[in-house]
Amino acid sequence: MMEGLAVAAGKVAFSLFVLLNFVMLLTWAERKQSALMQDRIGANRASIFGFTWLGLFHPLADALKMVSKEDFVPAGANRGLHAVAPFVALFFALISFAAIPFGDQLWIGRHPVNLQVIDLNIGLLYVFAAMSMGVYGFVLAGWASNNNFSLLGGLRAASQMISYEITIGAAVIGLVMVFGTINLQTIVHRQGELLLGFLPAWGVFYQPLGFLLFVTAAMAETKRAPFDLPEGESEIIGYFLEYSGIKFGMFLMTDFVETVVVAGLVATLFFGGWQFPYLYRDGFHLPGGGILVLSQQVVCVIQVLTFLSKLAFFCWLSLLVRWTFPRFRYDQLIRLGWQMMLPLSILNVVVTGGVLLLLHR
Amino acid sequence: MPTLTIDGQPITVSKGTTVIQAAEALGIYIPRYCYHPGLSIAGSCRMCLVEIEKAPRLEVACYSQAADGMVVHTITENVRLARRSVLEFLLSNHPLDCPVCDQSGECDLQNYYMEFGLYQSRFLENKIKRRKAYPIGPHVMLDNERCILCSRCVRFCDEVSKSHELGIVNRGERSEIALYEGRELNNAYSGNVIDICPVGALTERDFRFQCRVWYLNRTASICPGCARGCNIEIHYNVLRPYQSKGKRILRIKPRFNPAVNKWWICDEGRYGFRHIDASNRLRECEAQTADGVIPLGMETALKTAAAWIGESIEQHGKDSVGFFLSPELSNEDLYAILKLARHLGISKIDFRNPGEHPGFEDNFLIRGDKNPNRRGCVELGLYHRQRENGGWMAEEIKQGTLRMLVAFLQDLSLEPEFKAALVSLKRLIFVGSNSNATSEQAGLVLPSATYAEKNGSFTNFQGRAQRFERALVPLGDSLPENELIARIAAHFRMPEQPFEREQLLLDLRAEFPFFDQSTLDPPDVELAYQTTIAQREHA
Amino acid sequence: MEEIVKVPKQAEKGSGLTFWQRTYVPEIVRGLKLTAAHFFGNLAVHIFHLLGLWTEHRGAATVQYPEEMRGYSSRLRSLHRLTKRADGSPRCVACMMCETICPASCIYIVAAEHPDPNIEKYPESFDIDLGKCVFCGFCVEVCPEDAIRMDTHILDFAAYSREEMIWDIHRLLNNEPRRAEGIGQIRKMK
Amino acid sequence: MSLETLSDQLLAEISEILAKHPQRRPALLPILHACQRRNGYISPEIERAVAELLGIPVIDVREIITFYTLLLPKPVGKHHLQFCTNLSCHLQGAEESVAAACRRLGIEEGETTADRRFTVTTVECLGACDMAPAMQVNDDYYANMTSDRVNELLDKLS
Repeated sequence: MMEGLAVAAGKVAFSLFVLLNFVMLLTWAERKQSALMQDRIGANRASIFGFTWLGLFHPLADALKMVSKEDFVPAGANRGLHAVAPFVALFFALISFAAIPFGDQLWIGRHPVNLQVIDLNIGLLYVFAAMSMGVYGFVLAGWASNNNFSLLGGLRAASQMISYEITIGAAVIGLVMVFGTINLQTIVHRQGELLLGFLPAWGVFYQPLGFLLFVTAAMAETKRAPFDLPEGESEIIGYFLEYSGIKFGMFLMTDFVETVVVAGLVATLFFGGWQFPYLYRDGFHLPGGGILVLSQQVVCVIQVLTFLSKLAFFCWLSLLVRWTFPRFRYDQLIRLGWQMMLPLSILNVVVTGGVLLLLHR
Repeated sequence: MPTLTIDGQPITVSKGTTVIQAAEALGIYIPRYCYHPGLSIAGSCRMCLVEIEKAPRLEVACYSQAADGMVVHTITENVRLARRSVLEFLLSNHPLDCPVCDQSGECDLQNYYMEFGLYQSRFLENKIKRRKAYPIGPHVMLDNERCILCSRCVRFCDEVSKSHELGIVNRGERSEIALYEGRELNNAYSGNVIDICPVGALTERDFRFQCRVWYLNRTASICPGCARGCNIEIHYNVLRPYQSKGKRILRIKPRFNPAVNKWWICDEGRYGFRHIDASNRLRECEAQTADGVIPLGMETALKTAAAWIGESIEQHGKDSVGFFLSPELSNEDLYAILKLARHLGISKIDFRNPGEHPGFEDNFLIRGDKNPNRRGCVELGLYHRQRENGGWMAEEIKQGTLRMLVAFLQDLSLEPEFKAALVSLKRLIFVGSNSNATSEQAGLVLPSATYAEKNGSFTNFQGRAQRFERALVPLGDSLPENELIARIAAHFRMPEQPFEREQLLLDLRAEFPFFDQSTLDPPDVELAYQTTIAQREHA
Repeated sequence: MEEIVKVPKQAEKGSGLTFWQRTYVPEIVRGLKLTAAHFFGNLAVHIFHLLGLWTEHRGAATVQYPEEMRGYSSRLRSLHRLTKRADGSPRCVACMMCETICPASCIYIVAAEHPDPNIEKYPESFDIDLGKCVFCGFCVEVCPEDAIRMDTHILDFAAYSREEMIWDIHRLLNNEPRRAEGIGQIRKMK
Repeated sequence: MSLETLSDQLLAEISEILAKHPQRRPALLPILHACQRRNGYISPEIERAVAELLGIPVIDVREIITFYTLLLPKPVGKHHLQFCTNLSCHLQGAEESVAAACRRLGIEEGETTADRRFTVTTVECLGACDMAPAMQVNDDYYANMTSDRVNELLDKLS
């Protein structure tokens, strides 16, 4: 019992450590990456004893600043909900990461440890459910601020969530039909096989259209450019208009956490999660026939690093998209959701079903 | 009666009128330096050249007499060319130090050069250096380099002040304005040469570098210095207080009035504005208590004053209160006091009589009576010659029948009999602008506004009631006397309306027909000579 | 000869787009390719810089102010200075032209008598409230003595209070011009 | 500053002049000439006495004296050397003769020698352009003055 608890605590700690560090690094990466893309240098001023370390102290400085800034609540605001809203948003963003596996089983002595915080057989549903709960935080924030602009921002957030949640679900149905499960760990296991003898059996090869739809919709879900209509901090201003200090920081964190979660989800569903091509539990089995035997622990470490690398790559991609494309207009956003992506995702389900029917016959 | 045509407009003038005067009558302004309507004609500057048909060359308008059938063109190409050349000569030795010259802004060299000048100088030779910026009298500074030798100042000293201090010495390009050694320009009207100097050669020592003239605001007023009531313009600067070290009024200029002072004013009047921004100005109400002098709010002070008067009348009768007025008060102030006195039934009103000790007097402008409104007091029936100098009041104070006195402006302790009597006076209220020995003795002091800070009128010795306008906001808490009286009167249930300025004037004229006949015109009918030029230039 | 110029009247929706462009996907990829190319290119340059290589090539357009500064145009209107005579006294004769022309009313001059009658007038105090100044340069244009200039190239004169933004005659007289070599050239400040 | 400054002969001469003039002011110039003849120059005392005598402001007398260069407000030497430096004389080298005279006498232009014998001044046109450069010593004209001739003249005079 105690062992089980310790193991669970360890997994939670590891997963939170990874998640929060990614968030912190993302705030840095967002600045530095956008700078590089735009021929700039980016934040490089924060220093400790004269060391700037490529601006890596900026997240620290930001945290300090946000904690020490005045926590302002506007007059007439609902103080309770105003305070609760950022916690709601951040909490659900954080827990949605729990169902994503970051490795295969690790054997400690004779005990197998599943490298996943919670091994649910409805893992995918859990992630979707947790992520869509987050929108309550945004709507609450908008409403509790007693500011019409905040409220409009909150409403935009709600309608955007509704529009894209359906596409996310529908885009993944095809994948679920292919793999026949919604247990994320099982989905990753299934992707460890080979297609045609050399191609990793990753979801993206089964469901290219589903992948595109999912990535697009998931980005909309993270509310980042070009889908940042609920926030639009510089012009159209959003639900967190009346927030300052660390509460504002929590909303900001929520964005980045969701970015990481979505990156993890994309990696898990379409790019084999922690699977390294040709790496099996006992080592590498190259398609030509070569075998490299590795100990189970080493394999595990490679798997975790693989997962983290994929995570990092999709985060990077998310930033790249965010700094490349301009924001949608609101009617464009809604039209894209309902008139393009939803029909396409349903088409994807129908076609997948037809193909599967043909293959099984 | 010759009839001539100037710039196409016909005009008939009396014989002996010059062309420049005829043009002036038509509203046509001809530039000039040496010509001044108040002085003899010199014809030395050649600036007023005009074209007269059938004349072989351009003529000076100031010296040419109007003749029948004369056709004059004041502005033709030839005239422009001539004026440009005249200006070029006048400026050949001018230092062009406008940046440091106090005249700039009201300088005719600048004004005419802007209109007719040759903008690109052709002058390559060295300019003649002369003595710059030295005082030639208590009020006047001379700069020989800037002088254009129009000789206005020389003629002024010869013809108006008749003191003959100035002359033009040497010859040709070395000529310059000078005094005889050991003399100085210290006649009683010396300041006028500053006004009539068309350039920056003669400038005011007192005004020197205090303020640029274009920062000054101007308000028409009446000089309170003597019974002449010279028309003046107050030049003040309130927007840039740092420049004049807190002084608001920077200079007084005479205002043209042919019936009173013409273009001139005496130096005493010109510099008689110091008390307005002096350090002994009373800024707030004060009360004498056992703990010494304490400041009071205006409302409290007026309430106290009314209560004192009321108590005294109630306890000791109407004859226990007296008003001691000053001939420096305006007609409106006096009339307001009169109204209050009538309402309260107070009959003991008197003045100090400086007529007994007449000051310096001459047969030009300066009057021996140094009070601006004695005639007004007489016409209002307040001034009784048989009661000499208010001495009877001192007597009554000593006897104890007069228990309370409201004194306006005057320092009572200057009179020996009052000085002794004041000690036995029970209550003394002093209303005035500056502190003096009486204000220090008074139980209650109400600060009043000076003539520059209120509207009103003075009646001069000729019997002309002349209006003056408010230039400045009263200093501190001070208020015009008629307003103080109106607010005291309100405590005696007198309505405010009869004390309002226009109503006060209407009542005054209705009650005293004298003021109906005299000239209570608004003061800005005619402006000072210098101002006229400036305004025409900018029109 | 009439030249025929095609004037686009109005952007029409979806006009002239091919099918693939209308699906967005290839265009999105093209956009990502462009930004990614910049990203990797600059990343490589910065890595070279860290290794001390290829330093003459700047990896970014950014000027690292205040360690680096660009040379400004000589016509730039920057912080004022009062010029001096040979003996170190101000050239200003307190003629008040600048105070008069100043549209922001930020110049305050008090004139006084100079012992030398050839100078006559000098500024006893000359304050410029830089918090009010709009840097129009009229004061420089209007000065008859070339006593005030705005050529110091000093732009960093911020202060923590309004009082400190008012520069008096001593500060204005001792403003040493700070000049860079060429317009737009970046140089390191030490 | 009184009439006592004027000698009796001078006063007699002045009253003679005044007799010829119905108005007093026009008599000023002849009176000043008379004073200068008697006194060699017009001192401030004489200036004031004349003003008082005629009843006109003293500054008016000063104006006249400074206007006419022939009226001398300062004493001059026994021989008043007046060099014309106007156009014709200047072109013929008048400056050289002035310089020669000054060098010889050891004074500057406009000064008088210590022994009060010579004064050198430059004047405007003497109306003797035909004999330029010309000069005048007291009331006598001298023509074609070169530096040598100036020296000769000074030898003769001293």
